[in-house]
Amino acid sequence: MKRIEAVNDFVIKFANVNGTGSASANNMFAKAVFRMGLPVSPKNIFPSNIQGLPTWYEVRVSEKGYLGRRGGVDMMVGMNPQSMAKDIQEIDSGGYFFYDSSKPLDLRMMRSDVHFIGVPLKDLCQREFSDPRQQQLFRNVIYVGALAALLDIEFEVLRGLVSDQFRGKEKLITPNVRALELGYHYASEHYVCPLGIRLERRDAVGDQILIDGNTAAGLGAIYGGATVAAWYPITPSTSVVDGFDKYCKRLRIDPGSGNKNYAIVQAEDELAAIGMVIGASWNGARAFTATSGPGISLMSEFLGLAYFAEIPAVLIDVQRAGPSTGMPTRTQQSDILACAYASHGDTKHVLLFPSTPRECFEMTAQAFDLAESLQTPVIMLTDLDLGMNDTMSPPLVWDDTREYQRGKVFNEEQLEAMSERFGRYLDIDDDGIPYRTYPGTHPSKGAFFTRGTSRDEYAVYTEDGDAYEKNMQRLLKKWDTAKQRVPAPELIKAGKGSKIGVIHFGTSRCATLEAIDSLQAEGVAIDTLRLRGFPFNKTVDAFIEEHETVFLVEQNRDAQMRTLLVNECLISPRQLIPILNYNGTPITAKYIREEILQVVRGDNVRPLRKQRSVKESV
Amino acid sequence: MKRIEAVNDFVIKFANVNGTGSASANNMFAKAVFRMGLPVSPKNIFPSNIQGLPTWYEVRVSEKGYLGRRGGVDMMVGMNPQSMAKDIQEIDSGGYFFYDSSKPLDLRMMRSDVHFIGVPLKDLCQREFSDPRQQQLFRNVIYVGALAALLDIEFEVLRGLVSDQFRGKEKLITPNVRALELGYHYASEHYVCPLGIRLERRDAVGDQILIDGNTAAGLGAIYGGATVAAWYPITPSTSVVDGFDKYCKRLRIDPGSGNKNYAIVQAEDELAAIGMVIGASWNGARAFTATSGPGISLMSEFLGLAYFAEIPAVLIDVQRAGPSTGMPTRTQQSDILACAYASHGDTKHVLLFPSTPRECFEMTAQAFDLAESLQTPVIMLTDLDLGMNDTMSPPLVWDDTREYQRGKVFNEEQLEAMSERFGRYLDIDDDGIPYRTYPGTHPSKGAFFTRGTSRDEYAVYTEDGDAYEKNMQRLLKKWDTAKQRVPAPELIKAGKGSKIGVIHFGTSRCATLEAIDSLQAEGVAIDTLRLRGFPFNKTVDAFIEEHETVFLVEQNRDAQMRTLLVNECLISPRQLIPILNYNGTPITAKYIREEILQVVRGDNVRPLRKQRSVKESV
Amino acid sequence: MSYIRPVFRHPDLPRNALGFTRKDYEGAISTLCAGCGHDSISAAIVQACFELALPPHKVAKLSGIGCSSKTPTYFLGNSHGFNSVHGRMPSVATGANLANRELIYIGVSGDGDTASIGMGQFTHVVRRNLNMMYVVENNGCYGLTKGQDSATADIGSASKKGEPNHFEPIDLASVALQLGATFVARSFSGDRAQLVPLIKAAISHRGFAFIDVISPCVTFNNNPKSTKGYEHVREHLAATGTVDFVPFKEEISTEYEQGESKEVALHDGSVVHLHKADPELDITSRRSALRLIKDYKAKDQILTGLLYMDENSQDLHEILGTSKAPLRDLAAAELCPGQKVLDKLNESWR
Amino acid sequence: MSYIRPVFRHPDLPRNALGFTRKDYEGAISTLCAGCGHDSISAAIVQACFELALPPHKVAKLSGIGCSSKTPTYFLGNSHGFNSVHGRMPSVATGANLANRELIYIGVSGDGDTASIGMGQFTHVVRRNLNMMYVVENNGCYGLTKGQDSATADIGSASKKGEPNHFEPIDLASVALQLGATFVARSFSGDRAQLVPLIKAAISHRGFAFIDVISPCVTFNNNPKSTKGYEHVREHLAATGTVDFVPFKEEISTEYEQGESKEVALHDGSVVHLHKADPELDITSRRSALRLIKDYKAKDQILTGLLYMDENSQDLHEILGTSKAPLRDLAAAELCPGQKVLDKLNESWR
Ligand SMILES: Cc1ncc(C[n+]2csc(CCOP(=O)(O)OP(=O)(O)O)c2C)c(N)n1
Ligand SMILES: Cc1ncc(C[n+]2csc(CCOP(=O)(O)OP(=O)(O)O)c2C)c(N)n1
Ligand code: SF4
Ligand code: SF4
Ligand SMILES: [Mg+2]
Ligand SMILES: [Mg+2]
Repeated sequence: MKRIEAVNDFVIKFANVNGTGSASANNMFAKAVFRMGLPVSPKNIFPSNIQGLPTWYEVRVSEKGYLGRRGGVDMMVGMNPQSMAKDIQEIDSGGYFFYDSSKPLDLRMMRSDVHFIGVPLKDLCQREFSDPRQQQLFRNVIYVGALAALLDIEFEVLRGLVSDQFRGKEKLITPNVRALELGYHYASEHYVCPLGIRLERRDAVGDQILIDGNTAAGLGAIYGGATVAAWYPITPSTSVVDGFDKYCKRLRIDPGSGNKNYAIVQAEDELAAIGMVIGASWNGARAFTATSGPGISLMSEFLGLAYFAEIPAVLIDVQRAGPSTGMPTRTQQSDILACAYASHGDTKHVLLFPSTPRECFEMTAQAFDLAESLQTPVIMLTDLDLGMNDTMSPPLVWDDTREYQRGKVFNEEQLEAMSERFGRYLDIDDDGIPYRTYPGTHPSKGAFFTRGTSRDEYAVYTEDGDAYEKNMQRLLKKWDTAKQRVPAPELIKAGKGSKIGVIHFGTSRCATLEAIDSLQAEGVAIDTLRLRGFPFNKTVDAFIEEHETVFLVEQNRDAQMRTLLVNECLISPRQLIPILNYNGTPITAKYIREEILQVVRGDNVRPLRKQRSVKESV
Repeated sequence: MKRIEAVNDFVIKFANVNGTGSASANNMFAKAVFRMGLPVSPKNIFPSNIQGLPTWYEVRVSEKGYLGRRGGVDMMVGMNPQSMAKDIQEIDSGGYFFYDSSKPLDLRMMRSDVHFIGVPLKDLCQREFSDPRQQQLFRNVIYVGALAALLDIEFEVLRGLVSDQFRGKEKLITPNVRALELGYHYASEHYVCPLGIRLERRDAVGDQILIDGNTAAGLGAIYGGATVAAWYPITPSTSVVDGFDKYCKRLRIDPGSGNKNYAIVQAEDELAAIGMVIGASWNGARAFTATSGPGISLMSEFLGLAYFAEIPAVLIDVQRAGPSTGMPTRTQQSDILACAYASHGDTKHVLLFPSTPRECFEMTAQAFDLAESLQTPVIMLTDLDLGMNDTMSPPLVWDDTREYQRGKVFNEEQLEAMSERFGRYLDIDDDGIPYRTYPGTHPSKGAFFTRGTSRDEYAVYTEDGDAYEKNMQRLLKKWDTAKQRVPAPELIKAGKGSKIGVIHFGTSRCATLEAIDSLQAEGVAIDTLRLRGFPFNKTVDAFIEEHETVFLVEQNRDAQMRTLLVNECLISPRQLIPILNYNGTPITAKYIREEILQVVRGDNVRPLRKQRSVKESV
Repeated sequence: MSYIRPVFRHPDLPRNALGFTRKDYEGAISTLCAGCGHDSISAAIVQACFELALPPHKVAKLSGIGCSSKTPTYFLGNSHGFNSVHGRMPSVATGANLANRELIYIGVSGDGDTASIGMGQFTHVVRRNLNMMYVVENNGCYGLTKGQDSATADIGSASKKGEPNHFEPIDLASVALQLGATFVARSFSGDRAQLVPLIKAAISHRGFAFIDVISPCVTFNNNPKSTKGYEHVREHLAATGTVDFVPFKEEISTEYEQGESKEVALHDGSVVHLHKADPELDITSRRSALRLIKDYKAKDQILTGLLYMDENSQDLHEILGTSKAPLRDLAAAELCPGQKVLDKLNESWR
Repeated sequence: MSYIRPVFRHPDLPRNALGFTRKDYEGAISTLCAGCGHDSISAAIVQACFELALPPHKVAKLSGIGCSSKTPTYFLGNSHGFNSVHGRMPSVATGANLANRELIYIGVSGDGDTASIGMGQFTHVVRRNLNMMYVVENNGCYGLTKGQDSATADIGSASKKGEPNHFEPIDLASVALQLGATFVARSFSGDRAQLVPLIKAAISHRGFAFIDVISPCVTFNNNPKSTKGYEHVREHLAATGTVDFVPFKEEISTEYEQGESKEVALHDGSVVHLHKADPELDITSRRSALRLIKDYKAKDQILTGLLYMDENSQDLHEILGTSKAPLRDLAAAELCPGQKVLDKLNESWR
């Protein structure tokens, strides 16, 4: 029978039951691959539940370094009876199914084109461990050991991982290593190892790291100088503040006094969280919050206040799937419109779109510079895929000579020296950005009243229409200034003066670049532009004008980014062909590739079919 | 010295102090003009304050029936010392200034090109009335009497108004009439009456009525069958529920039991208000809320739930000016984006745009039919100008044969007869609209669980990506269905196959049509299309395609309606030239006319200047 | 209301006055953690509704978001349910009740859903004396988001992350009493004998009936200082930074007599001290309830049972004076005044 | 903190310890209705700050939305102010305070701003014991939106529209006590003699200091049943359906001694019964305060004065253990760990 043969290029999926302790074992597996110098991208597919429901862990190994979701499964580790039938169906023909053979398999689930590999995990556990809890827990460790034999994972790498993990808790090392060995030996004794799919050490990861985007963002807030974090728990954003908290405890506690050089408040809800951020920022601290879709909706009134009263605020939106509560444990890029135009009245907000953990780190730090220098809210739009999955990324770097850009703030000396009257909303530098003062700066100068109502340039309340209009126009000028400040898009030219362009952003990056590579190989040259910030700067207009056919890859139903492009760059929606994925799982290179080919193959570069589907999708 | 001469075509503006009882007197003035068969459009320009600040009442008389703001002032009634200097400056050369001559005027405020008309209101009052409160109150009535003489208002009309107003409170009639006479006689004795500007009875209003849009909307809710109103007070929407309340007391109380066939709850905030509306609609009642900008922001989470869980909800947004608290007592059309795409995730909402009180009435009633037949929120976007100002309108009509469209709801018999399993989200009719059941309908069939999380067609919770995607596509199909159901735009063809088109909506109607008339007179033929609902139906695409130059009149900064047009109709933003007014006062015909001429005169139909300003403005 | 009997009959199962079996009041299978207190409460609700012989379809279930708020799916499968948004169930329930005063409204919420994001709406639904039963499944933490402290967490109690909480807990029963709630009770999820009758009383009460049910979260209420249990495992998880291991647990249940005190040990070894019905308690006096709650708290005990009840209060409909017939059932004729009336009104605007 | 003296000196005016005159604590001219109780409170705040000799710029004023929330513009013109959004001032104040623990925070709100839309945030700012003075200017109605009942309106009281209110009023002082507020007082806007010292005490208190100040709305608290006043005018307005007439009124003020009771007649003829400081009251006991408030309410009286105070509570910063220096003043060096640390961390992710 056919069997899949592949070295350093396959997908293995773990099917577990939520709450059985599989996560740590699965992480160990992915990390082991990584330590063998191989690019790896593990993705958690978990339920909105705490215990007892199916959960999956999909690991792609790709020596070439393709980290997007590939689709398909070469090997399934089936630890969940509930989902086993479906799991087995999912395996590619010629693939492998690993299971606990302590109980015989239901024959009806058998497939003739799949290789079944049984290891009596439960039995092995019971023989080895007494505590029933340990028995459950170590089953997971044992299958990792078995996989080591089956896939040629260097055992030393696993041993190293265990001792790293349990440094300081040495008594835990022995049983874990023991469990690994149990699996390893059983597999090597009962099966011809390795299987057709296997690993070989390479030097393909260089100095890269394996980290989730939320932790990177939390750390970015520390490096960015944030001192106040106010938040309300919500999946998948919770680990941003957890990360901030974890590293603040290490890096931000005054050794002498034990006092904290930061404050974290779990607010009563999202309205309060953003309110605290605005209050703290108004008072001169760098403050942020992290949330997801529902929180964005709840924060919109306050976001309008911050826009209009010109108060810095940093918000991290880790997007999840769907309107309302939707699919809280799935991924999407569907808060773009809600964030860009949050709140009633004429408002628009600065957005950042990270694609890697390193960008989560950098952009979070940068968000504070932008928010303070532009005196407006800055929203970083990441998503569950990037935020919660360990992702291979260039190491985090910080330029120690870098200084925080605190923006235009008059200090006591400047106010003292000032002869004219201080005008909070005067556009002195003709860039639309006025000067602020912090409360308590000067005994008799620089005080002003912040309000969400209209006011003149001296922050005095007014209902004068001209004053209102003038102020709103200045805000547009500030918007233009912002275009020069937000991170520029990343342009990759195919070289041969291609007529086809693809615009993408955020977590569509890996899949898009992989698709482009494969098309390139077939002689279809495509330029790509990765959006990293909103408002867009000129490069974007230019890119669209320069290409006959421009695709736009998005992970939402309504082509929300297209709305922004069309609106801001005054280009026709027909110039952009959306490639939309919104089922809650990360977009694949395969899908993008096919969507592009459908259009490019037919000489009609904008076929009606597409057009219509686009129309519907908007 | 030049003096403005005009019959039945002038603007008179009353400058008062907030809280001095001028409103009732000013209303009486406007109503008198109306009862003389003359089209009149009074506009309140009031502060966000209760007492002591300047407030204006601008009345345009136009025999031709132009009801939009004209701009300019022919006569100023200056009752406010604070604002007098500015008020006098505002008068057109050759115009008139009416004031209380009990105290001499500050000579520095004098203008040689303005006619000053003093009447010693205070003195007259003191002589006539003892109670100081009456003295203050009747000053206003006296100046109305004086104006009657100066402008040729038929005194009988005023007398009639007084006795109508105080029917049942006869003892109030005498002093009011007395006050009118005082002013009338003083003016006729001391001035050559009438002045250059004056009134002459005509038959130019037909069967029309003078009513504010909010009252009409409140009444529309009664006729539309609303039984539950949940709201939170906010200017300028408060009078919608006040109107509903007022007429429910008259029309909805069971004569026998005295019980109310309606319920009004003043909620603790807007989140609660929309929550109550959703709960009531879910349970089979017709429910609505009314709010303004800040409320929309606060309601956005719930709006997403209603969209996704497919629960009817009717929301009336009486728009005010600005982001955040902005200018709460000024008008704007700037909640369009906030409403159309309210909430995170892929969401879009049905919108209605009334232009007259009659449409406020009709569309409010229609909103319930739409919300229930489409099972989604419907937001009627009116504004302060239409909502709070008495506006001339065709009378309210109701077709007594009309039946409420309650949408697809299975009743007990249907469920009893049903053999197959009930599927709340099954698209049986292929129009994207499924069937609902009300709680408590059938003992064993038709119960389902409503949730904001993703679910299958039987309303069972699922995290299956395909089920999610399928459902989201059905919602798009429903969106297409909605296009056929919302009110069609109003098309007015200039006839001569014009190449120029103007798109407008809501309160821009009067000023736009007036501008078109005047251009027509100069041989510039222009077709107009008035948007009345969102999503747009085909007519809109067609109109844009058919015209070389298309203007879009909006009362916001960011050309928000253009965003919707561009998005929905897949046309280029460059095909639409926005004419934007956003200073908080209603747009004028003069401004629209000039904006159009600037473009049309120059052969370049889309001059760069405009283009750029458009760009900035987006 | 039509009392049609259920289609299928299980001759063996006991039936209530309406001929329904207990099964007719059950819901879908729970997806909560094994041993979660919330499941015990669902079972108690099923039992109470069965004993009260309610027509299942005449009950509407409403909730917010959270593990607790998921439970309405797990009871009364023949009733309509509404799992709304986080903290906003009170407003949805208010609207639902306004639309049809004849149904029975069961609201289920959590301590996070009610005492944090929902505090404003909770306050006002109490104030409106909405005719419903409002159950808070109180575990002192945010279960569904993995165990953060809630506003009802006791000072010093530590979530799984091991950080002690420093803020005054909000005692929802006292707050409800303070705000004028007309029925206030407290119980423990494992005390079926006490819970079922309380739920029956709450459902029967006309007006707002509040029950604060202590309902341990077996997964996240793990006090690290706890001697009992499984430090080993916990350390393992701490080290790996993953909190995805939930050892299977039995539901905690307890039984004790009126006037007795009882220590109940939770899975993590921490202990709650419950006391049932103090003789001093005058359930017709708010002040006596408020006083005794504090007295017991001072003794580090929790007073359970029915704490206060006012049978003669006016519910929202009575306060508003709405029609006796459900508003949603009014015919167009009763709602729409028609053109004639409109003609008169038009006159008034001329 | 720099205590630079004001630039201009008015040799004649009295000065405080810092050399400031009363003028230095005043704000812009009020735009509230003549006679509005809120203006009296602003004046009392000015007086208190003057007497406390606070450096004006070391005070931050925060408010929500409403007539009451407008008042921070009318006092302390040399202080920064923040008129935020409706009902959300507590969160903004919390953030501001976290950023700089050294400033003095004065929060002004209304009964609508606090007891309706703001109830959730109010509850939690109390719970966090944020170091600030929180004044509710309580007029039982929504002034700025023209007089709807608020959640503190007494049962039976009627707004200008003449409809009696049927809901239990929320007693914010009792709720604050119930939630663990560490300083709770009540007063009357017209009672300068009582208000000024209370404000001084509240500002000096470390922790959350709450003052519920009864502050009549001269425009919309017009009980139609009132004999006093101006039915004639009201009928006139009722008939014309316009509510734009506000007869000029004098501010109401009153003075009475400790232990005395006092009737204060409002503009519309309705009467509030105040009672100052009951000898029984033990201001170190929450329960005595809660009890006495209810005792007086039973007598239809309102107990005024300082009701409860706990001097030894921990404010939010102490609970969190934040640095003594204001967080906003920390230098980059103290905040940014730099590349070296990052190198180590990167290692941990390989
Ligand atoms: C607006 C919003 N914010 C946050 C969340 C995330 N969230 C879901 S449940 C929950 C807390 C649940 O706690 P509780 O009400 O006590 O229920 P429990 O799980 O403890 O039973 C939170 C914060 C959400 N769903 N919606
Ligand atoms: C989100 C929002 N909803 C409603 C309003 C309208 N509004 C302004 S002030 C106010 C109530 C003010 O009442 P209160 O706080 O008691 O202040 P008062 O005017 O009585 O002093 C309301 C409802 C608003 N500004 N924002
Ligand atoms: S996490 Fe806690 S509350 Fe949630 S289901 Fe599990 S045990 Fe129950
Ligand atoms: S309306 Fe009432 S609260 Fe507002 S300023 Fe006037 S008197 Fe004061
Ligand atoms: Mg909980
Ligand atoms: Mg008030």
